[in-house]
Amino acid sequence: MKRVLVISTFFFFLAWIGLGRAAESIKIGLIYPLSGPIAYDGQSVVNGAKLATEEINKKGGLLRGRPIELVIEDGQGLPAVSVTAAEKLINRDKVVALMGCYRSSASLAVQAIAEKSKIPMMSVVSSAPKLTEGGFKYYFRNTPKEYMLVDVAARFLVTKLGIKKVSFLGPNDEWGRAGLEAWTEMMKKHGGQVVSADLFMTGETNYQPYLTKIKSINPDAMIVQSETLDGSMIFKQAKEMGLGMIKIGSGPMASQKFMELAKDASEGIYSILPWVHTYDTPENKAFTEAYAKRFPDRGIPDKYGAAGYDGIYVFADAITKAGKADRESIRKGMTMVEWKGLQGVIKFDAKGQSHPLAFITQNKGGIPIVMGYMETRE
Amino acid sequence: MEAGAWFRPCLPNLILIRAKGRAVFIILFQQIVNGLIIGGIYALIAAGLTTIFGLMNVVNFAHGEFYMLGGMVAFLITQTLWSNYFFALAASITIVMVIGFLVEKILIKRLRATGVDLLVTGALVTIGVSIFFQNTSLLIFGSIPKLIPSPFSTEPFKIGPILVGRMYLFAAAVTVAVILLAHYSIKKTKLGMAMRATFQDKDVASLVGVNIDRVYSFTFTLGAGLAATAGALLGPIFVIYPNAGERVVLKAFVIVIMGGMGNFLGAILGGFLLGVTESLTSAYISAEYKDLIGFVIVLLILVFRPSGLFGKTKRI
Amino acid sequence: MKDAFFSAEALTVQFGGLTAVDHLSFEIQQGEIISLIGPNGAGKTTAFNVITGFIRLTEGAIRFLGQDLTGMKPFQIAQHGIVRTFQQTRVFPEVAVEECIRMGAHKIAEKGLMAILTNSSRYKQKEKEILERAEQILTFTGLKEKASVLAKNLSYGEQRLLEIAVALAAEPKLLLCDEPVCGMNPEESRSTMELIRALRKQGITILLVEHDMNVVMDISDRIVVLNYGKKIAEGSPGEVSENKKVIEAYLGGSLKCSI
Amino acid sequence: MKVGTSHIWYVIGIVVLALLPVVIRSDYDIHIFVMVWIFSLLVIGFNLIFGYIGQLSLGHTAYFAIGCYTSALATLKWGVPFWVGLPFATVVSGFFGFVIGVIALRWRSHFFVIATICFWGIIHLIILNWVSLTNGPVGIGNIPIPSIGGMLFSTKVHFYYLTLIFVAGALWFTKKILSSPIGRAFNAVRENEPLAESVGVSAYRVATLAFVIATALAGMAGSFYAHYVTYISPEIDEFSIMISILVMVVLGGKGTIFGPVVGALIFTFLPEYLRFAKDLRLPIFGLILIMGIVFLPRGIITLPKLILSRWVDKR
Repeated sequence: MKRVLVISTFFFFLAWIGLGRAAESIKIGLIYPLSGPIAYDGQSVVNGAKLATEEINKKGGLLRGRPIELVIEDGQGLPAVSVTAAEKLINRDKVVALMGCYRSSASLAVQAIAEKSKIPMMSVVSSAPKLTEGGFKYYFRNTPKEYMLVDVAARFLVTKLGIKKVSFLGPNDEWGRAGLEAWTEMMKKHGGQVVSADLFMTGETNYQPYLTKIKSINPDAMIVQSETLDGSMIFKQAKEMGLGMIKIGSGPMASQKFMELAKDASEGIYSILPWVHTYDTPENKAFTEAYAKRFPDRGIPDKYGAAGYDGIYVFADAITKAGKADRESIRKGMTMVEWKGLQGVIKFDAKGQSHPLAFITQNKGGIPIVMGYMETRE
Repeated sequence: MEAGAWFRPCLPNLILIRAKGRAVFIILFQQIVNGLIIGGIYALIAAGLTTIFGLMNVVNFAHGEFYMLGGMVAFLITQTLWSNYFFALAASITIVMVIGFLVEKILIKRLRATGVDLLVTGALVTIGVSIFFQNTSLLIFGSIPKLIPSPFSTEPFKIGPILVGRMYLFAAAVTVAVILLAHYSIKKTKLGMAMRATFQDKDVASLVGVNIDRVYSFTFTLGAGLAATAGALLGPIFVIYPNAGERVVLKAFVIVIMGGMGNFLGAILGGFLLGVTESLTSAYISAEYKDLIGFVIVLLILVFRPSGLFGKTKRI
Repeated sequence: MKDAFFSAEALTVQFGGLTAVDHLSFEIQQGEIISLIGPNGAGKTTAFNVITGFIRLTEGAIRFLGQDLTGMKPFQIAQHGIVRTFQQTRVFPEVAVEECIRMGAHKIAEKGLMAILTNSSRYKQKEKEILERAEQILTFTGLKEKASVLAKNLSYGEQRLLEIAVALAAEPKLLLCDEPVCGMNPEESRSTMELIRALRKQGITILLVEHDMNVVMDISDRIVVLNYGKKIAEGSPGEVSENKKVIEAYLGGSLKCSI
Repeated sequence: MKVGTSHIWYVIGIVVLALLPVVIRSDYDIHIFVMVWIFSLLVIGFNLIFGYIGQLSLGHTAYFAIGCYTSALATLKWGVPFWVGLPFATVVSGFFGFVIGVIALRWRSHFFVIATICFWGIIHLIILNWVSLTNGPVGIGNIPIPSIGGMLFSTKVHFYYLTLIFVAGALWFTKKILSSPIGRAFNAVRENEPLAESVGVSAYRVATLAFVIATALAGMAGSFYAHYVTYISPEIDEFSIMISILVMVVLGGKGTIFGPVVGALIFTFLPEYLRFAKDLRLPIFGLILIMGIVFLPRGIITLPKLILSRWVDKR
């Protein structure tokens, strides 16, 4: 019995040394909704980030061999939960950078904590304008503000498709209200007009009252801002109710999951989004294949996957430029980032806002075809 | 802080009505039909709850999860065993009824034995069950929303200018049939009488030889089955995901109170009433305040007709 | 006739079509023991519930010590000094006997938030008073050794005694006892009657509802007889026992009370 | 005198808790403790209604939200300091509690439960949709941090002591009330309402008083939360927070003074320390809740007595 004891302590000792010698990993904290109605899209962002991390670590990591380690927490997209998750990542896991929160309200809450704890934080999904107008030094965002995207879309609708009157349907949360404000302002700017607007509760199932109203108004086009889940139901019910007008959706309407859920109701729908897999550049093609291989149940990546992927590479670029992996140097590195990612060249302005590309696509036979793209401007 | 903030959303809709004349009536009628359809589904979920909450006095927070499991299990069956929707519908209802039976046997029965106040402890245990079911199904089924392949074509069924999805009609038909069946079984059959006796006074009922444990487990299972039916019927219409139940629970409680505790017909009419009111409010007032209507109606009913719109006023 | 201690004037209670109490009027003088008797379902308990405000009067008025208590809520009537016990015994189940009695003394306790928080002398004084009062009632009702027992663990007889003790703690001027000896063996009912006589000596006026005829005849100064909600007779025990209408009413109804 | 011994325990408890931040270094655990104190205020109030009056109010988070928004708006829009925002939020929540309590307390048991849910729904929707007042779903940011004469309560340790003092105050207040005739009236109403009425206790007034105290404490908790997290949004009113309150009171020990605070301590730390279980975290939490209710109906606070009595029986 004694001999066994001696051998096991020996192995234990060996393992302990082994651990110590490997280069100390660079910990990046992720806070995304992994439960609740938007868990599906939250998981896509995390998948993109995992794929990027594995690729970087396979190529030997950063700063002479230090691997990136992702510490992932479920923020549920709720401010209270995301704040507690952030506290854990900052104080217990001692991460050097934060990426997160998906919903703008959660990002707004964690932004204040990150600033107080002097840790660099980047959002790749939250699009509420307020996030980069608060003068936060430690906050960066690699996704366009709502109205930057809508500006491109509105110009396309009015000039290319000659649309004047539009109806808006979106969720009753900060993303939906920011979208409504953006569309109202941008349509006016380009000579169009938003004739009716309805805000539904997220996760709702019955959209018929809103669609009936839109059908009665019969605008030139119908704008629907929603996640994959709500969007599939809205457009399915719109088809069932025979709404013929031009339909414009938000990013998720170009995702493969949306095509599966909405089936023939997804035909002809335009989308406005910061990234789409049919934008043929070598990086995109490589990413799409790698993502589909790594996550077979998910298949073709959507804009959330690309956002997570680009986010990690932006952090990697910042760390390499800064030469060190502590919080303060990464913050300095972020201001020097210039990275040709999936969403075009990523560079942060003084307020931490980047200007990725904006694509307009139309679904034809279940494939989102790129109709045009432009760099987003303030 | 202008006081008008409350009413500004209503103005554009009201102006709209005056302008359009005849077309308005078609739209109004379409909105009412929309309300009736969704009201039918609310009714089925509430009917299940009215047995558990209304008769057994258990505040069943896990009711939404029985609804969700009904949909999920039906989806699983169509994907694996046999893709005929109707078989999946029947199979998933039975499976969820078994789950309901086990929940009652393992938890509710033991609680009842300890004689603790069932109203409150029942609420807590069912909250535990709801958290457990929600997150376990998140683990098993993943967060990917599921869509049960609909046995009918998506072409809407036309009644004059009004459009109604075929799957809706089937769901509405099954809803009415199931509720009438449940109502008949409670009013006419021996087991139904035993149920009503037990919930009037369980001590006296056991005195006259009613096996109240069997009655309790049958009631709970029936309630779970009704909720599962709603879930399985809605699978092809609305997408099913692990948290689908959460949104449904509060609505079901509102309807049970509106219809009168333990009153089946009340649950049906309450469901239709809430469906139509919500559909009209979101069409003509504003979508944001749609849910407010449900809460306000319940408060009014509690004040003026505590036994529910359709219940008999109980003697003090 | 000087203003009566307590007077019920034409009390009427209707449930839908049924008239449970029909223009019942009677008076009670200070220090009397009055019994309210009648066959089952004659409206005795309904009259009780109306006097103590648990059921609303359809018509009529209640006057006590010159004040009109008609339509008042139960707790207001209790604060005026009319305290009752219940037909089905009511106690505070999860509470010790001694604590129950202190709960009964809510009326005389110091309820001012400020006084309690600042531990004012008046508050401490009143609390001491209530403790002493509770001790007295414990010895008076013979529940002394059961002081720390939970009310739910008491025997049926002891619970009836506790009910009277709690009512006593509320400093009643008029005590309404709803079938105090119902379900008791002769020995227990005799001691309860002794207790009620002792209460009268302490100046408490008592209105009884009781079925046990020899108890009623033995203890009551005056008796009011009800039948189908109407008063059919009133007077001393002697007069009432010979009254033809009373005998006739009783031949029809059973004498036993329902536990 | 019995009261003496519990006083000593009370003082020991405060001293231990006062020294705690010196012992535990990690900011994260202190953050959790601050949340524990904020939840304690919520839970002590809720326990008054649920544990002592015996009525289940499922809309308690609405008053927490009212406290948050009142304090945030007062300090931001009127520029008043935190020390005015806190009492103001407490009073406003208490007032809402009074208005709603007067209506909801006309009913008992499950009708009261549903009425409180309805008022919660109405308040939640108003906060979500009255954009001009509450900024709607976007929420309100950079809420000022409390300060005394220039000294900012910026670190977590400051907030730890600030909230600890108020929790101790709330416990003292409820202990005083519950050992007074008012407390006895609460118990009387819970144990047997008709009997309580028959000895002069107005169940309606007593329950309303308990409701007002509970909602005021919830408002106070809301004010602390707003100024601690410096950002609030309609999501603070989620039903999941109501479920946590319910779990803390029941499994902590309803109807006792310290039970709910013990429940708050355990059930704020538990989900955090269950994070290692990653995906299994919430299913396990659900199971713990079920087990707790079935095997410990009287709550964890009664565990020592339970073990002691069982141990005594064995001997």
